[in-house]
Amino acid sequence: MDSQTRLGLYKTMVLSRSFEEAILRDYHADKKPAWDIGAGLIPGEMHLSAGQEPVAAGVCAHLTADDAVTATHRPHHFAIAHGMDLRLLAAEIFGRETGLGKGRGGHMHLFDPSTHFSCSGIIAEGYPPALGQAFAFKRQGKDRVAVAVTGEGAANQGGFHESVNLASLWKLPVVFVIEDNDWAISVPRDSSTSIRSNAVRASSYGIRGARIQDNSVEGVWDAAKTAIEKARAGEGPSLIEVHTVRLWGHFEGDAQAYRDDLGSLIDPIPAYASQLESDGVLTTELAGKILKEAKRQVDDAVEFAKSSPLPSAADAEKYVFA
Amino acid sequence: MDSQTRLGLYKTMVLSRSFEEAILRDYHADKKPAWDIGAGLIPGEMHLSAGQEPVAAGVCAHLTADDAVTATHRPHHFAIAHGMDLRLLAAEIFGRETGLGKGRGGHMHLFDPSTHFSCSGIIAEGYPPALGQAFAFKRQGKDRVAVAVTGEGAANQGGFHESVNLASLWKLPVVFVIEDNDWAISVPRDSSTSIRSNAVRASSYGIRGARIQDNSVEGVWDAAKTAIEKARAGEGPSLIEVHTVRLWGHFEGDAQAYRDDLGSLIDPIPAYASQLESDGVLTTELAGKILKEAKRQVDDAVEFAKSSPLPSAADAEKYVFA
Amino acid sequence: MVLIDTSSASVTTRKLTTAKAMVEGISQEMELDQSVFVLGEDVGAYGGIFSSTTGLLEKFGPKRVLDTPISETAFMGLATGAAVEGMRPIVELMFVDFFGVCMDQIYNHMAKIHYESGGNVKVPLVLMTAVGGGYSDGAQHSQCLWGTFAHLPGLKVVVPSNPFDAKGLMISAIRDDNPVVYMFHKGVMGLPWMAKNPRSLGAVPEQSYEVPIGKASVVRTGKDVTIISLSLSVHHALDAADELATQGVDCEVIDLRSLVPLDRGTILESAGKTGRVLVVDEDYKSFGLSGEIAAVICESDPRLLKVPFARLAVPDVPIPYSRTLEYAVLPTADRIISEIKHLMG
Amino acid sequence: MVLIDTSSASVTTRKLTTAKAMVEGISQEMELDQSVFVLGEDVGAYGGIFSSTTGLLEKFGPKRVLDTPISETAFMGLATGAAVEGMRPIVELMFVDFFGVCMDQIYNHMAKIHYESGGNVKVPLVLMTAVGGGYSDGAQHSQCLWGTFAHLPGLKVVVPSNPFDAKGLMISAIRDDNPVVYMFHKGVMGLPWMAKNPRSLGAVPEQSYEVPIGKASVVRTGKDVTIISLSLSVHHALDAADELATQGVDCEVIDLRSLVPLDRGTILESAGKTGRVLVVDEDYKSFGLSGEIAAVICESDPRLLKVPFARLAVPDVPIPYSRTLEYAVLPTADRIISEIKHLMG
Ligand SMILES: Cc1ncc(C[n+]2csc(CCOP(=O)(O)OP(=O)(O)O)c2C)c(N)n1
Ligand SMILES: Cc1ncc(C[n+]2csc(CCOP(=O)(O)OP(=O)(O)O)c2C)c(N)n1
Ligand SMILES: [Mg+2]
Ligand SMILES: [Mg+2]
Repeated sequence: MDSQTRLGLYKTMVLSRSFEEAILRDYHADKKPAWDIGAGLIPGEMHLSAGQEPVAAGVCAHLTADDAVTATHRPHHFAIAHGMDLRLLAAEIFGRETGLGKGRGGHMHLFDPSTHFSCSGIIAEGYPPALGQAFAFKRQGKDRVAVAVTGEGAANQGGFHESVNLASLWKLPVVFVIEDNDWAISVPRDSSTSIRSNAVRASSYGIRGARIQDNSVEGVWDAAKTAIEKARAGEGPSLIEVHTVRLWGHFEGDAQAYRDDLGSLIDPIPAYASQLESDGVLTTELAGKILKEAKRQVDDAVEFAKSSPLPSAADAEKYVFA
Repeated sequence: MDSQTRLGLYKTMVLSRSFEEAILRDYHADKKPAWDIGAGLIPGEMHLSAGQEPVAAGVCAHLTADDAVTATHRPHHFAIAHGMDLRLLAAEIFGRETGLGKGRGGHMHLFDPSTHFSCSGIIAEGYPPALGQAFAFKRQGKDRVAVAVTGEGAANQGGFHESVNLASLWKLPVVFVIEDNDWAISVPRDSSTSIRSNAVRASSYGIRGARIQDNSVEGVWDAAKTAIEKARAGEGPSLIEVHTVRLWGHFEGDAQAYRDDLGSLIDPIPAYASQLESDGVLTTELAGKILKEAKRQVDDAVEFAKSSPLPSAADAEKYVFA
Repeated sequence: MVLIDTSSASVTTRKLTTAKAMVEGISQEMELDQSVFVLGEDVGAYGGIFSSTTGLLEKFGPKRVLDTPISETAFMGLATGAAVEGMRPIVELMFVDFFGVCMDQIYNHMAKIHYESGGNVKVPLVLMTAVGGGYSDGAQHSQCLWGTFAHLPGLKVVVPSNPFDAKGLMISAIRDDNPVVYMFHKGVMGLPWMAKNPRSLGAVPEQSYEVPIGKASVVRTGKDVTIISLSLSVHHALDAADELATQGVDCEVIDLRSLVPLDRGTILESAGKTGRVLVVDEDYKSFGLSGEIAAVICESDPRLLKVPFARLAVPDVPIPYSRTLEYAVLPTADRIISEIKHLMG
Repeated sequence: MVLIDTSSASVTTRKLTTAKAMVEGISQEMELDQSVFVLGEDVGAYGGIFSSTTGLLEKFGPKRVLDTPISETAFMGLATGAAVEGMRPIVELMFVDFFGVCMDQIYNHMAKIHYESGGNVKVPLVLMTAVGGGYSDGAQHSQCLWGTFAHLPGLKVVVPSNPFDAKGLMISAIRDDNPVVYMFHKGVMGLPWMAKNPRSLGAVPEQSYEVPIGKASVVRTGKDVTIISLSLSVHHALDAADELATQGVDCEVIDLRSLVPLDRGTILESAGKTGRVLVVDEDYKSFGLSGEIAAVICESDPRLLKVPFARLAVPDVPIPYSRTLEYAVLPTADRIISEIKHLMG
């Protein structure tokens, strides 16, 4: 893999992390002293993806804005890696009229026509609409693809099974991605899933399955390259499961009392930085510049969000119907 | 396999077929000249199982009335093989107050507490309740098992996936049976299912899977024996797919214009009879006696049904709540 | 508001069944618009279990008329995703009774995406589905459930009762930029294998035309009592009205045609005129359509009602299999007549 | 009807949150009856996302408190099947908003089996689920949807608003031989991490007791106007009534406590007394609870209403994320006050 690509992956991950760190700060900032989930500039549930950036970066490196991505309740890393305008994203999270969904959607309901991005707060239910996007692309004679993401917990939901079967049957250009972060809220993988690797399940549908261990962004990049090329070439769907890591709890406020392996988690971003450094691709200075640029973008986006108007209460009933 | 067992399988199949032939006659008898699905002594949809008797006979031979069976919209062969009282079954189909469900349920909704039998008109949705029966049996410390049946079309429904995963995870004493009769109404298997055999799917859940070709009742018997013994022994679920045949159309009235292989279908009952005859287990005389006895039972049941009272309109709102 | 003047000389009509009228609407739109396609179970070679797609496969081929696996969640979602990308799917849920296996796709996605996107994403599709009982199909294949769909925001809900409306509402639904749930009662389709029903056959223009969504139709004017109904029950209401006319009772019959939007104006006008209202609804009685109509009237003015509001609906019991029981819970012309007599005092 | 006399000296009460009262009800029944068990997502070590099962795993162990995979269809059906075989499951659907992935098991199976079996099979279970918004959880995690459940026959539906009822209704629900949907609003649970609410903490007897299902509670008597409400909105209604009392308006407040059965008697009695009715409902407005209450009143006698019937409910819009928008659609004490003032003319 060439250095530019590797640096690109690193930059994407840093941007995503920087964004979520900013959200994390503002999310908690004004909920004290009595922590109230509904209070503050950013209210509601907040599922952050810190630790899972390699999945999004590795997959989305092969996509253009014409390709579709449907993500989960934990969508920021994919939104950012797929090129969503940070300002629109931030403004939506802050519930502003300038947000992607004019403040109607919130962080689990991001719909971006310009990058064909969407997500859903209902687990596994992002898969089926991705089939429809892929179907449309195919009918329109384009080589565009749709990427559909779920967690390993979601892979035990019926919609997973139905979607992968149908995509295989109709040879739709879909790449199914499973983020296996070992946990579904408080339930560990071996209490939810009767086998070790969801890649095995690919054989139930006659499609290719791969599992990437170690949260390796380059491993993801490789597997996604093959899968996406095959999808573009009309060879139908593939399934990629990535063993990744949930660094910050299921949602903000989750005390994670059920979990005792927190000490052993490896943050993939510094890990990748060291690897790139020891390969001579990254220097401390360059890393600093990358981080600074990421923070600049994030600050700009957050500033845009905070200075944007809230929606008007009078408009609450707008947009139910087109 | 000993002769008694083989004869037992044969008798079960003949009884089931005789019953359905009687239903078939009465179903069509009074719908002429203008065929009206809602008219006659037996109104409504009628899904008959002719051709699929080997599946029910082979599986249920290993069960007692303490074991549970949940069947599909095509339930008669399983109901009969599992020992449902023919009078109650017939009276339900004729919509009588003496029926299994006092005429409230109908042929797709048979609930028999005395044989722990149930079925559902919603495809694949019979699987989940079977898990609960198996769960109860396990908690009660009994070695009872639950058999859950679907068609090959239904195996692409989400409930299939969820149920098999959960049963495997909790090691529930369930045997999943798939009746692959090549068709789901007008849709052939290769237009619904992305792989050739659902037995492959067992590996997605870490359980044993078997596929029985040729609609062989003895093949089913063998596979079911293993599966049920393992379930009783606490070794969790198995999946058995049987390649069977739908002799009479999806439901009565189905002209089957979509299907051109009707000439090549093999009726498993005469086929098994010849096999038993050439093995010296069955004679023409014995076969005649078996058929006569089956018809006697069926006639008795149908007579019981026809002479039973219809439910009273005044009672229509009874039984919504216990 | 109907965009075709059926009395004009240039309009050619033929008698069609409701099923054929529906299919003609779909077919004409498929000819006009390449982005329209049809998917669902047995919509291809079989032509739809209730003949809602007969002939479309032969005409438009398997790329535009697709049989799906029995995977409602997957193919409902597929329809939504395709609509988001500019196609105009018509997706069939074979029986409305099966909604429970795919309702998340319908009401959490199809119905809400437009709102959640702040209006940036449109989901133009038609979800068509068979409803209703009366032929002993039991508790899982005989329901109407339009109240369930109408309660959840983001879906338009149309319910044609006759061939003319069936075609026009189908065309309107396909052209609508929103998800439209199109519920056709098996008993109004004019199927050769179900109880015959003269009102399921009627004059339908050959041309393409729209019936506007959200406009009820006063199918019979009268001054004594208002019967508000929809779908197959409109036929029963008209039969009852004919019979009552011979007894000196003059019924107005309203065919709602759509639940969402609900034509409150037509309801209020008629209630104001007659002061007596009977809702006839084949869906479950409580927490549904009949209650909504009561609210519409009495949040406007309860004094519109000269006598207590009445409703004839399935009395909160699963649809029984046995014919005696089923017809004890379904609205029938006889029961409408006795309700009206009761209202007339 | 409440089977414990809380004024009696032998009754010991403590102040508990609604969540703790619910758990206590479950726990006491689990001690009494070995066939009761709990299953759902994160009901074990986590103790329920909204603390509906906290401590049960520690007390009863993993054989009776089971974390499930995210497979609602499978585990709802499991509950039904276990109930059929004589167990008494309590199954949690984490948010009611997820009903669409498992509604078939709920309404085609759980709800209908008793009827379809002609009364031969019982399905004694409790389906408990979190409802409601007000904390910016968006369109897929903030709904009430009790109208949806109440519309479909075969399910009882209870909706406690306070700790005392929460425990008593839970015990009644567990002992009931029918499937009971137990909907608890996140805002009444008394959770430390949500907006505080004084009415979410209250005196609860230590002993086991039942609150009968189907009996509404007149939580404040008054003569000018009737507010019919349920769940969190009862708190807002009481706040509004307090404020209105200072302005000379005397409100009666009814907490329905259950939708199925619906306590028509209490509704009619109060409507007859005051002649002014406001329904406050956090579910969607149309085709739901508020309409049903209108029907109950005006099919009894529309002249009970001295002024038009009024309802304050979510105006048929998906629940918006942004706080300004969400509070524009939710019923609040302020909006109740202005509706009442309007009713008082
Ligand atoms: C159908 C459905 N059931 C339950 C939930 C509640 N829920 C939200 S996220 C989550 C865990 C998801 O786990 P996983 O799929 O592994 O994704 P992760 O959170 O680990 O990224 C659950 C149970 C939901 N949103 N949708
Ligand atoms: C969820 C659901 N979708 C669709 C149907 C309509 N339907 C009834 S039977 C059937 C075909 C079932 O095929 P298969 O599972 O192979 O069983 P078979 O009829 O061949 O025995 C369909 C589509 C249904 N009952 N339930
Ligand atoms: Mg996970
Ligand atoms: Mg089949």
